Amino acid sequence: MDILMDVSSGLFLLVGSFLCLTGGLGILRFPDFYTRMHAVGVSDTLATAMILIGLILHNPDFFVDVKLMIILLMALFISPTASHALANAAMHNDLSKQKNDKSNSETTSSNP
Amino acid sequence: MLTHLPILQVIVPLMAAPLCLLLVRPRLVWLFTLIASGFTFLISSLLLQQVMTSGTIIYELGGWEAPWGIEYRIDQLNAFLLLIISAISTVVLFAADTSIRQEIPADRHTLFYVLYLLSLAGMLGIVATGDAFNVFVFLEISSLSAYALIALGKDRRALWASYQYLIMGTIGATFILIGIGLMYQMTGTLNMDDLSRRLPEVAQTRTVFTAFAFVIVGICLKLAMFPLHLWLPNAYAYAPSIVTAFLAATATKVAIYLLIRFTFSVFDFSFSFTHIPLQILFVVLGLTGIFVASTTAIYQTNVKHLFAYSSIAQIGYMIVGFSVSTVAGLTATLLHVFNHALMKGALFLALGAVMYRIGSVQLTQFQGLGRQMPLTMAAIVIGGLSLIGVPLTVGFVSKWYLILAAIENGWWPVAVLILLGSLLAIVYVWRIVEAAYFKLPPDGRESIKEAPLSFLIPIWTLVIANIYFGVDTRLSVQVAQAASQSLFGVSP
Amino acid sequence: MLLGLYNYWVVIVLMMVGFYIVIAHGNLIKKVVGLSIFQTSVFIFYISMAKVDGGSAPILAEGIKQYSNPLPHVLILTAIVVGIATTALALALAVRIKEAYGSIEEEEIQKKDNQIC
Amino acid sequence: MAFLVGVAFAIVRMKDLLAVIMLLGIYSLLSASFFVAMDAADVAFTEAAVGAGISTLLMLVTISMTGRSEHPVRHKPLLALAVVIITGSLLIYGTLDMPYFGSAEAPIHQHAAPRYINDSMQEIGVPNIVTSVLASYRAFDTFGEVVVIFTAGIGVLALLSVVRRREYTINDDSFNHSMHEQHLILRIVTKMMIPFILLFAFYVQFHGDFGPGGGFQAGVIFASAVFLYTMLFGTSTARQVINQSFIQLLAATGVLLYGSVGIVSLLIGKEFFDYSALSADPITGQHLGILLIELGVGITVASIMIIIFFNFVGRRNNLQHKENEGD
Amino acid sequence: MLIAATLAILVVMIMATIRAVMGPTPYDRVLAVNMFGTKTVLLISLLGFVMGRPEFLDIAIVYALINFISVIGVLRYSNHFVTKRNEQQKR
Repeated sequence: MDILMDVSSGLFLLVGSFLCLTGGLGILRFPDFYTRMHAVGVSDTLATAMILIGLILHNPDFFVDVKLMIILLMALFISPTASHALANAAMHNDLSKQKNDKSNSETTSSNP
Repeated sequence: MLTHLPILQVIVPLMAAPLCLLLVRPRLVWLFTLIASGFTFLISSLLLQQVMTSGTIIYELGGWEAPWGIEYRIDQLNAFLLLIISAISTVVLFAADTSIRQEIPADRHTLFYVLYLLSLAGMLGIVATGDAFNVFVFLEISSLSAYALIALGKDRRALWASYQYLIMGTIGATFILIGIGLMYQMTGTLNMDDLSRRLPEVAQTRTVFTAFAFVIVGICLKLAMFPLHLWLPNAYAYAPSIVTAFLAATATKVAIYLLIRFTFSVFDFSFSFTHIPLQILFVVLGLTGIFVASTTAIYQTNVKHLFAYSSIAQIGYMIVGFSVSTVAGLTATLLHVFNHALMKGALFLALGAVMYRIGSVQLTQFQGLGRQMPLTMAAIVIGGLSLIGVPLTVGFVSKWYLILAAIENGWWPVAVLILLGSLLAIVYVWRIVEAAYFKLPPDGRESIKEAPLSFLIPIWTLVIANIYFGVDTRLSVQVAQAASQSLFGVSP
Repeated sequence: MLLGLYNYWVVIVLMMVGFYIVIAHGNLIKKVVGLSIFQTSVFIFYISMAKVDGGSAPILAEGIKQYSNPLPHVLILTAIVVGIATTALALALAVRIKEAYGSIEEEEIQKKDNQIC
Repeated sequence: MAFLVGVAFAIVRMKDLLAVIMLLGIYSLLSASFFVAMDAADVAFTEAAVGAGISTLLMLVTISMTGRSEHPVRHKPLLALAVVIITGSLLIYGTLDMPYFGSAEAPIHQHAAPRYINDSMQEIGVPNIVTSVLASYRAFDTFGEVVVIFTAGIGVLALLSVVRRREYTINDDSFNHSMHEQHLILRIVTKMMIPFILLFAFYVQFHGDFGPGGGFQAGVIFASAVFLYTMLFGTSTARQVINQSFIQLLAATGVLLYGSVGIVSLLIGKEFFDYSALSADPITGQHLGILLIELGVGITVASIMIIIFFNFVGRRNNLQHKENEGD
Repeated sequence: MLIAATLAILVVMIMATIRAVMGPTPYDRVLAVNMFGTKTVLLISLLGFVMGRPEFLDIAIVYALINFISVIGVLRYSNHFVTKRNEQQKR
């Protein structure tokens, strides 16, 4: 049983780390904002969940598990919400999908 | 209750501040503030008496003994400073109600008093405590409230001045924090007394040297010592008059106190002055400060600016006395701390009165005031004479001691330079006198009444104290001497 | 030698970066940012001197022999609060300055002041 | 660690203040992670809540009022560079004689600290040593800390408070309404989160004796729940829930609560902040004292943070309405 | 395993920082900061386990909260003034 727990926990952690790295690569390499957000929003949430589940399996103490569950729940709530808000804001302010070059960013960030 | 005096000293204003917020009417708040401040004054005089008769008082907060808990350690030096601060604060507060009603919008009055009390409590806390980190905490209380008080000034330049002060002050405080951290790292204690016992063991290390340098630079920033003085003139000039009077008379004194405390008590005296060419450095900086600041003061058109620069020059005198580093020199410095508080308090309060009547303190506006506000202007003249160091005023006493100390040490040139510096003071004081007494009032100004009584009483209290302590020097000299002797006694 | 002090040196570099921002930059907000970097680095400095090799967080628990030093932690808790207090006040001042001068650049403010004088 | 340096240098170079503030947030999070690695759980807690949360938020509000771009520095800041290099090399010179990082023989671990570690359980009875040092051995420092934050709150109030007029409030509402429609999902999620955050704040408040946490952290968390509410539901709605003058009163009460614990022990005849006076059994007294002062800290910090935030936001709304009228 | 995961997260954090520094638009930066925050939460939880004191998860909870709040804050305040500019353009 113990071995099973350890192995599965390790597996979860491994998958989580891998997903994390994918997300990181995504945020670094993708060409424009929306694709980047896609990379982060999808892989990140899953990776967080994976790693936290891995930790839960790793740990026998009940109280700690409860806290980890809380974090997990919060991550599941917050991460998509934040992504949604971000995308919404970006859309709302006409951040165009194609043009993402320097000049565009300059105009968006200039003062009112 | 008498054994609890050291803590009550700080706690009374500290607790009074939030209580002020609960009172509604500004007038009531003012009265309450005045009572609280008067109470601290009472406590500090009792404390001074106690210390003079029975020696250092140690008070352990929370009942934990020193290196673990925080202790208050009141010796002659602290008690003397506590007395100065609380006395000036009380006197200045008398005029506060009248003055701020004109200078500060009505909805800020309560907040003003809260900040004032906090600032007072902060300064008292710095002076009373015997714990290095506690110094930092209270330093921040007093400075934060001082920034806010200065920013309450009417002119928009007050904001900018306050911002500059904030940046400089925070850098200074952070430097002190670094210094304390380094000391703590080498000794493992934060208590000043404990530090002074444990530092000699590690005095030769480079870390302690660095710690010392950082603490000193940090304090000098707060002190507005000559090359680091840039924030001071604007801060003083644009703050509300009451704030200027209070801060000018007390804030730099607290910094001087810290300087003395760190160089003489915490670090060994011999360490401070032999390892580092501090003496020469300070003499040179002090003298340059006197000359540069006095010369700049001569060219100012705003009288508040003028006196602010003169404050920097006076700090120069204190630094010189301090760097002579004999009992006599230190006595002179302490005397000057006391006397300077008296004269600057009187002068800035008088300026507050002028501000109240005319709404400006430009030098051109002073024309003809000698006849229109005779009592106020007379106070300014006496204060000015005291700045110069004319006999029968307090300024004379401290300069006399200072010169004596310099000569005793064989520093003739320094003594001569001090005298020369006083000549410069004559020039700038004369400019005011000339404007006030020998020029006609500018056209189109209606006749101006004498300042109200709520101003005149505190101003003249301070002026009379100026003269009294100039004639009867027993009290101040005795205390200052006892304090400096005890400092050298602790660290021979 | 190198390893023993490396940590402190990095902290010092950080401090100096913060300090540099404070004194070299003219923008008021940037100065505040610099100030908080400066302060945060001092905190890191304190905390790193509290660390003991093989020590654990100073919360008593069974089976732990060596704890890190709690005192610097306490000091830094206080210092963090002081830091946020300063930051808040500085920002409030910056807002007021912007309203009064229409700018938060040091040079422009000084220029406007000189015009009046 | 080198990572931190990278971020710091990036901050020096950046001109866009928004980006600078984001990086500051990252910097703060990083240093907090570092604190965890250095065993300073309580400090990490506070740094995260304050550095990454509150101060970032305040700076954001500020730049939304003052504008975002920084002018390039025209003159070469050689003097500044020189000062920095001198100070830095002095410090490095100073480190040469320091005890090495992590060495248990360093004086700080030898002199005062062992008593805290070994005896605090008997003397105070609280497992979290940081809490016992903070709230009992060095209670006066903490009192000072509370007063500092109180001072800052009053200072901000003195600088920024505005007299609100009626018509502004109405404008504000209509403006908020349009905001709400955009953020339906956010609002619902937030509504679910807020009770949880408040609950968590209470947990942190009373769990400070046993784990990392305490009054300060709890106050900040509580305040951040209010911030969240304010940001999504508009200032005026939040003000309806929380009255400004009531909050001021609360802040003062917090400080007074803390102080009066000390005064009570003083009246009983012990030293200021000697909690053992509060009860017949010293340990119980210590517990009670710590509980009370942590409560005082929590109340003050939460209310002052709310005051500061409200005043910033209120000032901002005021400014915008003025601009709108000017258009 | 724990350590491997920690290292992976550190690497991702570096990536996120690079994006935050480069990020042409403000939204990129917000995204990066958000990601950074979630990674910090994970890092703290992992560090707690690595050091054998898993009680300190409270800190991670706070981080998650703070992260959320600051993202909302950024959006609320940066978003708003861009919107206003657009409105002005329309007029």
